[in-house]
Amino acid sequence: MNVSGERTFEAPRATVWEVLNDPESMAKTMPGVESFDVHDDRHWTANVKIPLGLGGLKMKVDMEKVEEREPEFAKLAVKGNGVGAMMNMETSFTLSDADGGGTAMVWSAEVKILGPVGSMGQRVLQPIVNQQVQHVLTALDGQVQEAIGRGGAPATHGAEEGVSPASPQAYEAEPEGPTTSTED
Amino acid sequence: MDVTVTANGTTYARDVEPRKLLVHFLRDDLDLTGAHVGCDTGNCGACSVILDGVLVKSCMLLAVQANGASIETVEGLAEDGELTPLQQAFNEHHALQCGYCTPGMLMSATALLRENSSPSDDEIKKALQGNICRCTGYWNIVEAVKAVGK
Amino acid sequence: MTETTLAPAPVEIQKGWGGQSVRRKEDKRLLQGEGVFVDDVKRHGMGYLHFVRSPYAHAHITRVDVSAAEAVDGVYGTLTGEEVAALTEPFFQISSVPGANVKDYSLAVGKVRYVGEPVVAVVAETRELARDASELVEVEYEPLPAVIDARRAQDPDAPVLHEEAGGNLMWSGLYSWGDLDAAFAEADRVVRIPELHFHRFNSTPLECDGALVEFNRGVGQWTIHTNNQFPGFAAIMMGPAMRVGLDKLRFVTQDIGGGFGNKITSHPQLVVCCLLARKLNRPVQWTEWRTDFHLSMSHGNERWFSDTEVAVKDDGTLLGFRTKALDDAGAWLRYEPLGGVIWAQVTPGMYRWRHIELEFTQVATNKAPVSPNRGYSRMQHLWFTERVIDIVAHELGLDPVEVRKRNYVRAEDMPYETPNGCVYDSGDYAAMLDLALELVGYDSIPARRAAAKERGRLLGVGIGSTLDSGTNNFGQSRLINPELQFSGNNEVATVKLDIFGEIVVTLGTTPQGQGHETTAAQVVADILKCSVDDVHVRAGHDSYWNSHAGFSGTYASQFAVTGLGAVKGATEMLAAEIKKLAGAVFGGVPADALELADGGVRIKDDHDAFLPFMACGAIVNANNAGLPEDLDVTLNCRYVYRPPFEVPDVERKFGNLTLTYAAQVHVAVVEVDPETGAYEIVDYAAVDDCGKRINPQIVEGQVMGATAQAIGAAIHEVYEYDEDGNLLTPNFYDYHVPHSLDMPPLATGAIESPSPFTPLGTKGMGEGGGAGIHAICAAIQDATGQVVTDSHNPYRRVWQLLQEGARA
Amino acid sequence: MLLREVEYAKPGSIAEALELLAANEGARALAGGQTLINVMKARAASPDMLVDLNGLEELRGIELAGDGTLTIGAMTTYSELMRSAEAKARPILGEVCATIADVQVRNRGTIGGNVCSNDPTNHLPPLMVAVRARMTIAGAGVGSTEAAGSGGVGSAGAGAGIHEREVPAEEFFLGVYLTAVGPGELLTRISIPAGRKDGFAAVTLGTDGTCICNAAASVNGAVRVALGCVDAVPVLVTADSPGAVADAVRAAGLQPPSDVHASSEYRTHLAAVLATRAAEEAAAR
Repeated sequence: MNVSGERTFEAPRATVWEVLNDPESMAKTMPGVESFDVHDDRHWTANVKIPLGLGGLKMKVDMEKVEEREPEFAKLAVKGNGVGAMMNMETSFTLSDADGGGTAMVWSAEVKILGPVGSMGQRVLQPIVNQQVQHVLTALDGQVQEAIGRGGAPATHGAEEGVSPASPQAYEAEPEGPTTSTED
Repeated sequence: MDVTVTANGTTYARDVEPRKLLVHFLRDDLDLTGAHVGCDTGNCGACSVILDGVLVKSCMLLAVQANGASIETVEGLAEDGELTPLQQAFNEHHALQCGYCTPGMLMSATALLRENSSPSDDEIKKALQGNICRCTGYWNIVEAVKAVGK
Repeated sequence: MTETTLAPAPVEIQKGWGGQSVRRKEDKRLLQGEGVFVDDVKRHGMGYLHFVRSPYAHAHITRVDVSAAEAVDGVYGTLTGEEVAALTEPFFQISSVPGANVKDYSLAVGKVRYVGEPVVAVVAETRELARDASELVEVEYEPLPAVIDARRAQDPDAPVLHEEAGGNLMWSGLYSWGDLDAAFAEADRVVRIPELHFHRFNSTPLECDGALVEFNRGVGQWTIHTNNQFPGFAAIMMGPAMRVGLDKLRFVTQDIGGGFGNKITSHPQLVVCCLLARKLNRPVQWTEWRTDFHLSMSHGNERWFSDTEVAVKDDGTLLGFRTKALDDAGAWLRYEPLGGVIWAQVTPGMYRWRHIELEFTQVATNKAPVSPNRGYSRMQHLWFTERVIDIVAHELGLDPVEVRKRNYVRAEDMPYETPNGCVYDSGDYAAMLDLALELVGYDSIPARRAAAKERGRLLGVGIGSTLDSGTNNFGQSRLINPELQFSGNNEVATVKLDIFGEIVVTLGTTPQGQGHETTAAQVVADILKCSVDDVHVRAGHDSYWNSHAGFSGTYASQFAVTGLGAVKGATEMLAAEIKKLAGAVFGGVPADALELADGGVRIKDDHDAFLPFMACGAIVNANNAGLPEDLDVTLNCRYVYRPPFEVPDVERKFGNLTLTYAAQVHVAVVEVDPETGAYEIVDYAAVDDCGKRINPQIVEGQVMGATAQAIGAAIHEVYEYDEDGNLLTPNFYDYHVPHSLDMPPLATGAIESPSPFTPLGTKGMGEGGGAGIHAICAAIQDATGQVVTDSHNPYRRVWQLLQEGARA
Repeated sequence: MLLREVEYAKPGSIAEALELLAANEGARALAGGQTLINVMKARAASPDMLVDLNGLEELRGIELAGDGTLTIGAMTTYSELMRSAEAKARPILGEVCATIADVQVRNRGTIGGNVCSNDPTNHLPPLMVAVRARMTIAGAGVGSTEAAGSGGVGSAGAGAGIHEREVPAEEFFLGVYLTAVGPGELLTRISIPAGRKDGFAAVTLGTDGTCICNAAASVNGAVRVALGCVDAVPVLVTADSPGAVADAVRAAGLQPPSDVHASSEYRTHLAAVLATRAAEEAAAR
């Protein structure tokens, strides 16, 4: 399935680029990240537990930067392997200076989920993927702000608040809230 | 875990893994192979049994959940080999072909007839919705259940 | 809700058991849960098999490591593709080149070609443990691009499944009969249909495949308890692959939970079970689960018909057609490319057009392999001919009823030789249509249409008329591959009289609910003049006892001809032997002075001279001293029925491909909700003509079942894949099969046109459900006014049709 | 069909259930199991422990208060709800439950399990939003109120450090299989205010089958429609009259998922049609 969209960051392009190309920062945007290893500046691996509501899905995720044109375009190939599911994703983002200041990012991701989890059907997976993508974007925002805090290039405005303008999604606090069972 | 159930009047005690489904417990541990497995999503109803008086699909329950329960399966319907009126009606109306869905179908119809002794066509269809049959198209099954109801 | 209407045409009432709706003998055990299905069979120490399946539609296998799985306590062992490649030969290919070059093994070797393909097998102490361990098998894949749409399979840049075949083309053949040029020259109109699509589904028998395999090391023989419905075919595939003679493969089945053709091609999985039973020296049990079945077993042939041209006269007279059929075989040719000829059994459908050209192409795609499915290959073609009729009627502004009646093969033309040499044995299609229309109250349709409109609903009525050709002439396989040495057909029955007078019948068939035990008993009882209750038909099939022949099994609408033909032959032999014996016992009474009656044999003119069967059985089996030396009587009679067939002309692709041609005409009335595209079948009639009916209730049951499957296929059932080859309907959650509430009111009717070619005037039947798929398509076309080009019409597609109509 | 290894616990009280859930990170509550067991069969989920709520009588039952408010225990089955005389006070509840799955599933499946699973095709999440249901969640941790311990339906009992909080349905659903019920918490009961003017419409896969798209409506002055199958959570749309509902749905900018049963476009269309039908049914009562 394909998910795509646009996002504006209250930060200069260089900062956003820096975050997007920093394996450590990127690993932290993964949902339910438990650990990660950086192999080199183009390859890194994260161990994640993706919250699926009915239980966390443990996955080893290998990422490879397959293309980049600093400071505007990059493409990542992501392969996830877990018991019950395999995920292949190709994601790319294009950065430009936003009209009102800050940085605009146009992104798209082609996500493929294979295995038993994949058989749960698109009706379930598509909303889950959409939600996880929102999670990643929100986390990315946080990483951008952190980078600014670390002394990255200051944002043109909004930086003085020092907090992300995007309010965290309620579910993030309890990403694996147990539910009673499910019948329908 | 220890599980004790009474199935068709006989009490069985077994040690089972918690993950074992009731249908596998009945079929593999108790040798009650009448309840069948026709799907893996709880749709087909071939595994239907009556658990403490309630019609359930035994593939969506763990065996350990049935601890202490009384279970009725298709094997218990005909006493001493004497077919019940419902079983006879299935034979008379050609309500079965391959016979794979039949045990579940009979349990669903039995549960219906206990609650409603003369169900209408619509009530019968509604009661059998959870039992898939790939051979008969259901028409003769509905006729058979209706014939017992009258 | 069912209203059974018998035909107004006179039905000859037979005396005796044949023709009566005798209650089924099978039912008593099945109603008590005492049937023996394959998963009910258990053996001491058996291991449970679980398959590791491919998550990719197309990928190289770069590494397989089973060590972690094998290290688990309770795991008995594994089998990999590499081992299979060493221990077996590739399966024999039916196809000529290029399909002949395909190397098909029972596990993936080197490459996977569809999602769900078995890659490794793991055997363990419990079902759950086998699956646990299978998760520890490490398989590394190098994904390859996949080809999913058959129409793209022959593109120059299309990924190739079988490099040995040099491309994705598996088989192609041009069929041409009559004079197409003359037909188009004579035509007033040429109706062109760019593309029609018959979708991928199957009958999803409620019981999936399975086996319990034991290996007898001492004699080197495997006993394969399985629900395979055509053990003869499985044996032919398995023996050479496993490098053993067929005597080493013993197939045993008792009850089978539905087959519908879908249980013909389980031979790869059975080979895996055999290899593991030998390797691990213990019985191996395999249960296929529903998702496994959907992912990997026996999908029906998906077929595209493109560039169709139809030569017609203005009055609707059909002269001929030409079309290109593109058939999607999926990843392997497990029974294919026989679908490339089976359709030709019904080349002109029910119509008299004489000029027909069809270019058949079969390609491989990265989807589950196809295999026979109820109505195998004829259903696709008959849906096409029916679609042509209604599209022609639509284009010419004619009534589909009239176009059918004008073109149907007429009763007075029977037996009718089709352009390709098939001989339709008997039938009155127009009478069937009249009866079907009467059953739905066709005259009231205009008024009901108006009433529906007032309620905001669009009413439509549609017809489907199909043939149910039965008793194959396997010589047709030579049209696919002239090298093949198959032709004709056969089936076996033995009937014996045992010591206490028990009449014991053994069949070569593998019934899956068709009531063979009952109908065989009816035939025997009529000949032996006894009660059906006195006839004991053995349940199931066991190849150990030689009561089978090369084509034994239950498939392709043939039992009523081949099975019962064999039963009749064997019983007549037995009856003759009983008379011979009695003649000797009575002191030299000639056979024609004797008759069978009341469970014994007597002298016609002296009923006191009576020898009960019990005495006959006892004398021959246990008290035979003093019998005349030349008395050649065993009371154990085996008969092989062989239908009268010639080898077809391979050059002209001409000859009779099946012995009988039963027919079904269905009429569906639908009401469409124009706002949502959802629709409901509000009325339905199915009329069947399968010649003499031995047991009308069983025949009606087959008609009902086929109708229900047609309704499911037409509205909901589809194996749909995404562009990466993931199956989107892998279980009953998304693959919706109809349940009781989905069934419309049904009226059934019957006409009996006895077959002049069969021992009992019967015809094979049970596969006429394709009529229903078309009837629903036609009804939707009628309701929406839009031409329907797909056999699968879920609500979303009907909504699309309505949108297109609104835009036009 | 074959589950991964799992531990099984059958608590004797809500407090014990909460303790088990809090003490075991990988524990899941098992209600009717009519979805969870199936997901476990597919091994798409494999909790370490199942805490079986069957047998906790305090989670069952239906009470009708003087002001017409219905309180329904989370472990009340669909069948119990359909048969309940009290539940007839809000007829739509029994009517919709009667169209969920089949008899066997309705005999085991629970109203709490349904809303907590929040599968996008479920019937009850949109219905709960439409009728302004309020969900009571109990936890061993800090909550807004100490459990009252009245002994009523779904009451967790006095003291024992159990806290309860109430969440309105529109804030309860957070994602597919995700709700406001957090780790170590349980949904204990659902309360539904008085009302009769409700409607429900769906296009389903087969008669009374899985929803392809559905809509629940309630009219109380304004029209309140909640749409199912179009997003991870029910989408609430309000309008002044049933006639204005379709436009309101169109204005909501839905971007439903596409799947094998419906394209995004078709679902968007169905949403407007079904919302109107549900609203008309509600208004006509």
